[in-house]
Amino acid sequence: MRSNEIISSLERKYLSDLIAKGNRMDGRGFWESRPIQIIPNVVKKAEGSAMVKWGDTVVLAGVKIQLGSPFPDTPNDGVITVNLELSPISSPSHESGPPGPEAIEMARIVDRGIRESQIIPMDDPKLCVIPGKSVWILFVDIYILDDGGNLIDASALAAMAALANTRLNLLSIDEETEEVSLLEETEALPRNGSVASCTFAKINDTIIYDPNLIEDRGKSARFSVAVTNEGLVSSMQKGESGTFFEEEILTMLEKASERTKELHNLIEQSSQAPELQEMFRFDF
Amino acid sequence: MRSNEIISSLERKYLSDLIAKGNRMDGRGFWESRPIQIIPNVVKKAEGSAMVKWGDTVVLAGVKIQLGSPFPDTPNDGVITVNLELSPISSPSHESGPPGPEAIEMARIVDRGIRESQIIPMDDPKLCVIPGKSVWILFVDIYILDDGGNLIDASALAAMAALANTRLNLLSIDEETEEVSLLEETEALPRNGSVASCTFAKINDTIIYDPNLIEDRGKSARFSVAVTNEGLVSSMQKGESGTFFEEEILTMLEKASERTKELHNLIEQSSQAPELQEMFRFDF
Amino acid sequence: MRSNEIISSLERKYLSDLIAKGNRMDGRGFWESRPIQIIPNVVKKAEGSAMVKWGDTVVLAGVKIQLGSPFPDTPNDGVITVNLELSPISSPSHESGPPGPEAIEMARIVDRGIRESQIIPMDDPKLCVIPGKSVWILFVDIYILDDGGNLIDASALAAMAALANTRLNLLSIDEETEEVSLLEETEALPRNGSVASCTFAKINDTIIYDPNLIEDRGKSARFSVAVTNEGLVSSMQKGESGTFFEEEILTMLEKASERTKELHNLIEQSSQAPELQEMFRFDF
Amino acid sequence: MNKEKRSLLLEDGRRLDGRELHELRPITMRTGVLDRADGSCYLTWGNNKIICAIYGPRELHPKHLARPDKAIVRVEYRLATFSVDERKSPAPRRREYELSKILAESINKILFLEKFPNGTIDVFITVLDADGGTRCAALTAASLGLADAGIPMNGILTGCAVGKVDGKMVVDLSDIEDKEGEGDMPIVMIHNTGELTLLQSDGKLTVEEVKEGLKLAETAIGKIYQMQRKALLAKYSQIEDQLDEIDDEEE
Amino acid sequence: MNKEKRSLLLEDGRRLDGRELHELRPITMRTGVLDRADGSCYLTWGNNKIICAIYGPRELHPKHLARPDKAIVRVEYRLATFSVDERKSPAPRRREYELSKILAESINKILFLEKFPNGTIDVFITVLDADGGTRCAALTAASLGLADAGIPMNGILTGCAVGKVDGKMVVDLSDIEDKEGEGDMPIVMIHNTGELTLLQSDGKLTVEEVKEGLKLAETAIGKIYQMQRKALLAKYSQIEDQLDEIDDEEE
Amino acid sequence: MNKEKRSLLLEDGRRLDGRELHELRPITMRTGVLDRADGSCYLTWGNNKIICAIYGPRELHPKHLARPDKAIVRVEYRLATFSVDERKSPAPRRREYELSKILAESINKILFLEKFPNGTIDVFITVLDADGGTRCAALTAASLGLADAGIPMNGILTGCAVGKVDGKMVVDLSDIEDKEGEGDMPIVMIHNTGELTLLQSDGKLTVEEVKEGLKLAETAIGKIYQMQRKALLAKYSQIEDQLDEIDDEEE
Repeated sequence: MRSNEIISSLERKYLSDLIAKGNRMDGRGFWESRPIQIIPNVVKKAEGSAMVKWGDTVVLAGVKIQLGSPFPDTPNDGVITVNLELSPISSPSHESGPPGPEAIEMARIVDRGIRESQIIPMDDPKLCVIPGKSVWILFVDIYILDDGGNLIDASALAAMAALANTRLNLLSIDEETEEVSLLEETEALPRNGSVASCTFAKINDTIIYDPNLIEDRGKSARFSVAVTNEGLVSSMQKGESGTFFEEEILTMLEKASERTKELHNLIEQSSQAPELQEMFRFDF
Repeated sequence: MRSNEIISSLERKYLSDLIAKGNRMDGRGFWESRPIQIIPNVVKKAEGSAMVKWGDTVVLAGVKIQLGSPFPDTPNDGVITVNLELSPISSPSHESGPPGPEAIEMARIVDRGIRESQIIPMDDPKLCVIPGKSVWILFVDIYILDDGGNLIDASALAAMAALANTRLNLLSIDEETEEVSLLEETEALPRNGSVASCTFAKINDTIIYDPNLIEDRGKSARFSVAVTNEGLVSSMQKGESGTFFEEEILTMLEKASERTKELHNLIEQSSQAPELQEMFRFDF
Repeated sequence: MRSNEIISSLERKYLSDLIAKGNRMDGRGFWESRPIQIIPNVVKKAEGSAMVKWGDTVVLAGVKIQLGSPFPDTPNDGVITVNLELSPISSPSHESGPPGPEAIEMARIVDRGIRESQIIPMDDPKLCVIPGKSVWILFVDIYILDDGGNLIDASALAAMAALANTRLNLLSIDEETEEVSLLEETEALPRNGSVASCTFAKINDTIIYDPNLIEDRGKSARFSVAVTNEGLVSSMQKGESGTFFEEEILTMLEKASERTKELHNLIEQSSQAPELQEMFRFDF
Repeated sequence: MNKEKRSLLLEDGRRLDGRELHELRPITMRTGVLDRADGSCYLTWGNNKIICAIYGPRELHPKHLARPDKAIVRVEYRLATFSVDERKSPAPRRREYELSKILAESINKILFLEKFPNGTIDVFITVLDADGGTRCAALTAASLGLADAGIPMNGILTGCAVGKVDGKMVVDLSDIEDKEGEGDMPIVMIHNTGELTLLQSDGKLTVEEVKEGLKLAETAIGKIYQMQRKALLAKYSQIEDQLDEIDDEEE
Repeated sequence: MNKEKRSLLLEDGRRLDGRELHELRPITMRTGVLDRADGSCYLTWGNNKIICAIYGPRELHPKHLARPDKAIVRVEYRLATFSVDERKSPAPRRREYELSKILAESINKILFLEKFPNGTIDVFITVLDADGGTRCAALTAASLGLADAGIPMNGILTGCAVGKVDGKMVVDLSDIEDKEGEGDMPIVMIHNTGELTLLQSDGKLTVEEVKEGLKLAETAIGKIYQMQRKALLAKYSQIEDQLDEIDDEEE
Repeated sequence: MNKEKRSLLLEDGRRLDGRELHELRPITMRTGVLDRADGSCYLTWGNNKIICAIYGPRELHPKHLARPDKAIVRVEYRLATFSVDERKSPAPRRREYELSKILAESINKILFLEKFPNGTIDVFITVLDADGGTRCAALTAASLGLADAGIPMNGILTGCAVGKVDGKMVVDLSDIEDKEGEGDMPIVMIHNTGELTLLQSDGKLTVEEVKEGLKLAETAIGKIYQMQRKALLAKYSQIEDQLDEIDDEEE
């Protein structure tokens, strides 16, 4: 179904004409988002998790933690790594196998948004078990389950929401042998605020926020920006072969600063739910 | 030579007609085995080995042992791992490269038969060198050299016979530095009895034991069961797209209980040969 | 551009006729080399490096050093490993991806020439940091940048010249904790002389030294020999489907003994340049 | 599947999670949950959460793998990295390759593959949260997904593991019973005909215990089969309910 | 891009390498340096050393990847194993895959791909010595390589990173400023039109800082663009000079 | 091939396994040992045990690798995981890729490949137990396997390693002599013409020692060639003997 990836010329014309008239297929305004639902804490085996439905897009993020060696140049810091699977479950266009450039790019955009924002303070003493030897390693794994467009923002939101309900096991350390054992009791992962991503698409000369699947396919350029709850830009990424002018970038930054306030609220609300959620009640 | 894998329709008809008349191509009864020859202890560089000729099928299994880390949840237990190479040497249908699903399934069937039977007691103190740090790792590697059908039973037998003549080096451990050195002297790998596999094939509605190559290709369903010398079932595996009824399973279990007694005898006989065998005298 | 790899029949005839008349395309005598230029110490991030231009062939070798575990059977020796990338930058015939058989063979020829000559004494105490635990690992990585023929000799020369300007960091070791820290100060990698490679090609029944690209493609057999500055043969490798007679081998050994004297001089000259070179001044 | 570290049965004979020996865990099934797939099913079974997407019948690429006489079935069974105790690497392990193979063999049995020459039917199964018995749950879910995709079938696969815990044969092993019990027997049947399409076992069992296990599985599978029927029948009314809910929310 | 370990600005406000805040490092560019490639460029930028080879337009193999309406662009951005502090494994890392993708997207923009149906234009870039800002330098070099290969282009890509160091926005980050500074913004533009083809950022920046960075980049890119023009114009005279040198040597 | 840890020659000048300096180890060869392969050979040489299977000439897949003017030769040389001191990973190592390449080049020389356009001749060699000199033994065995497959040949490959042990040039190095000796020279020739198809060396040798090694190898190869001839002639009588044996057993 490789042809699926490419928008048909009919679809493209329809989309162009609509946009030219100031309309979107689903009736939204150019800066308007689709409805978003976050269900935190859905995977029992994960230390943190969240499912996000963003329009038709469905994304599940899970966090596993385990003890491991720190990087030599940051011997007292925890480690975070973000991986994204563009699962064939999510679309006939996605093939199985190791992540391709598209999935790698998305994982790295989400990763940088989180890492550079320092929302999860990797140098927090809670993440360091034995300096230089043993620290907490955070694996954030994102599964795209249904591809309805704008995967970057949905993935970033799922990852952030999963981290927001991640819990670390308390530990007991034998001082002499340095043997570490996990206790049953847990505490929340240290966290300083939140970060959220806003993605824009350029179709002809028009810029729209939160592209749906057809818009995603018909776009010539993409711009994603991650903004912290303090309003700082922690990562930007322009994609595709189309281009932006400087003033367009500045407009998108302004729109993103505004929009992310709502997303930060959604994240904080979702982090207030410590009990395991019934994912079944989730409206796929 | 990919077409080789698929039985021709002429072959299939011939096979069907024969079986319908109560006959097999090689004159055997439905529950009768082909002749079996085990040559133990054939590879000088291996810590244990055995070559098995089972009808036209030839299989070589070797055991290498080395010191390594235990699994975190079983810090005092040795480790066993079974690998199977469906070498292109054995058939024009087998391609080189990493093991495919067929070889992986066979390796895992042999592995489970041994592991679940606890024939090799992985918690034996002889397999634990320094608790939590260093244990014996057993690598059982099976090479299919000539594919004459019923590879599972021949592989299981070769693996079991190789383990039955495997020897561990005695060790000297420096108590202070925990440095381990291998001595020249060896002792037998701990072993509590033996386990053997019986594989049945369904052709049309008839079940036969020990399929030869043509029967293997013409079968609609396969059932393998590993039975210990105490008569316990340590693993079962149904394969292929055909099905079995419950009463058929029970019949096969009964036949296997009987048949494996002879196989256990063969294993014990072969384990009485401590000297390195001349594999050349082996009748390929 | 796969067809590029194979010499056209026209080219082959032209080459054959020329050689039959005692001539080479570039006017050289049969035993004559193309001009050679070595620029040592060109990569700031590498601990040692050299760029070699050999006729039209351009090769860059870099040495990285890092601390690592010794091999169990040589607990006090450093480790050296040679890798070669037949980069697609160097020729339309070379594809990207992991090294294929051709690149692997060349890497191993260069590796053996160095390793077997013991020019870099891996058992030198300077390479052993903590016996049995920590030694210097030398990674010699060779990038072919422009393929103008005779890659083996150019690669061997670049690797040798890179090793000749490699510097090790001095270390301070905490005796109690065995913690190792790198000091700013460096010293030269221990080295006893040098080794150089001579490659010959057989075209029809004629043997020539230092084949250029067309000669490389038109050859039926190849012979490479590495000779130390003491005149000892440290590795030989015959390649391709053509054959040599014993007397031909002896002639080539004699020519190589003579020729390598000049190459050893070049290596020693290039090792007298401790300052970082401007690779830009290098004439590509 | 080795040493008993602790008792897996309570003093009253019940199991650690309070179930009777032959009692199933709660199971829910929903089809048509994914927009992009041709068919889908989301199934929860105890704490197992399984999503399954079906594509096809569609043309098979690369073409040299296609069979001129029939469609092939490709199954990819995967564990999500976070679905298990220790984080699993994203690269498939040998267990996942083996299970993909035997699940495909079971699915082959119930499809009219000769109707779709040169084609493929692709079944992608991901275990999002694992709690024992995932291969039986996977085929139970895949059957519903295939039906949701409108692919003609000659039967429905229904699975349930049985096993041995503290010397007793029990139905539907939980994760802990699977790991610390004495034996595990995953079974998948076509309930209407009594044919076994999948049968495996681990651990040491007597022939009598295998026999008892087969009987227990048959009964349990009968119950699960009824749930599958209900899920398929409920599909249309579910859609109506959802539309109603949306209306409610919008008010 | 995290904790400031040391001051990256000297007391006189200059940078560790003595540069002013908005000063570029020395840059050199040479085209046509490789014999076998259709086009090539060797570029040094501070201690960065980058080699770039172009092949094409040529037929694409395997054919099933070819597009009947236009050529595709394939870019391979690689770091040599010895170009970085810790030896890099020869296998490409995720960063290299990501950069190859976004570099290809930028290059796509400036080529007339519909002129070469079923074809491919292959751009191989290897960073031989890395010193910060390699992706901007890579596209700056690739543009010259494409011109050297005679491939028709509708613009030239010119790149430069800006970033935040000790609270100040600076131009053309060095390796140490990139690693220990507070923010990094690689930017690539088509200078003549002002279009941005590549824009990324790392680190925490205010919207105002991003704005300032874009302005600084625009000016710096203008200067680098002039160097590119000069390198292209110089090409023919360079060839003549080389011929003269060879004559001199031979005398 | 480095430091001498112990003397490899006994006081009487013999080698550790009692051989004279120029004495071969015992060698046995049998063809036609495999049912499914088109040709095969099982060879033992000291403690080396090597099995070799030949397929072809057969059609080459995938077709784009085929040559319209001749067949290609594919050789896969592998060490069984348990054939060496430390268990080898099943994935081929660089040494195995190199040897596969140079063994194929030798085999190319003796076949009439232009007789089989678009075809392939596949040679699979597995060392089941390794004891030094495996590449020479491999080509010696492969020649017999090719003959067993009935593939037309213009010569027979015969190999033997020579080397330097305690300062003396010796014939047919054992595993320990290979590892602890001062030099190793694997040589393969077409005995009838004196052509060298394979020649390598390791360790430090004078030109005179190489010369002496070549002479020693020539003599040894002459002896091994006679064994190969005998094995090929014996093939038919062997088959008859086997039939007789079977009759005996059945009595």
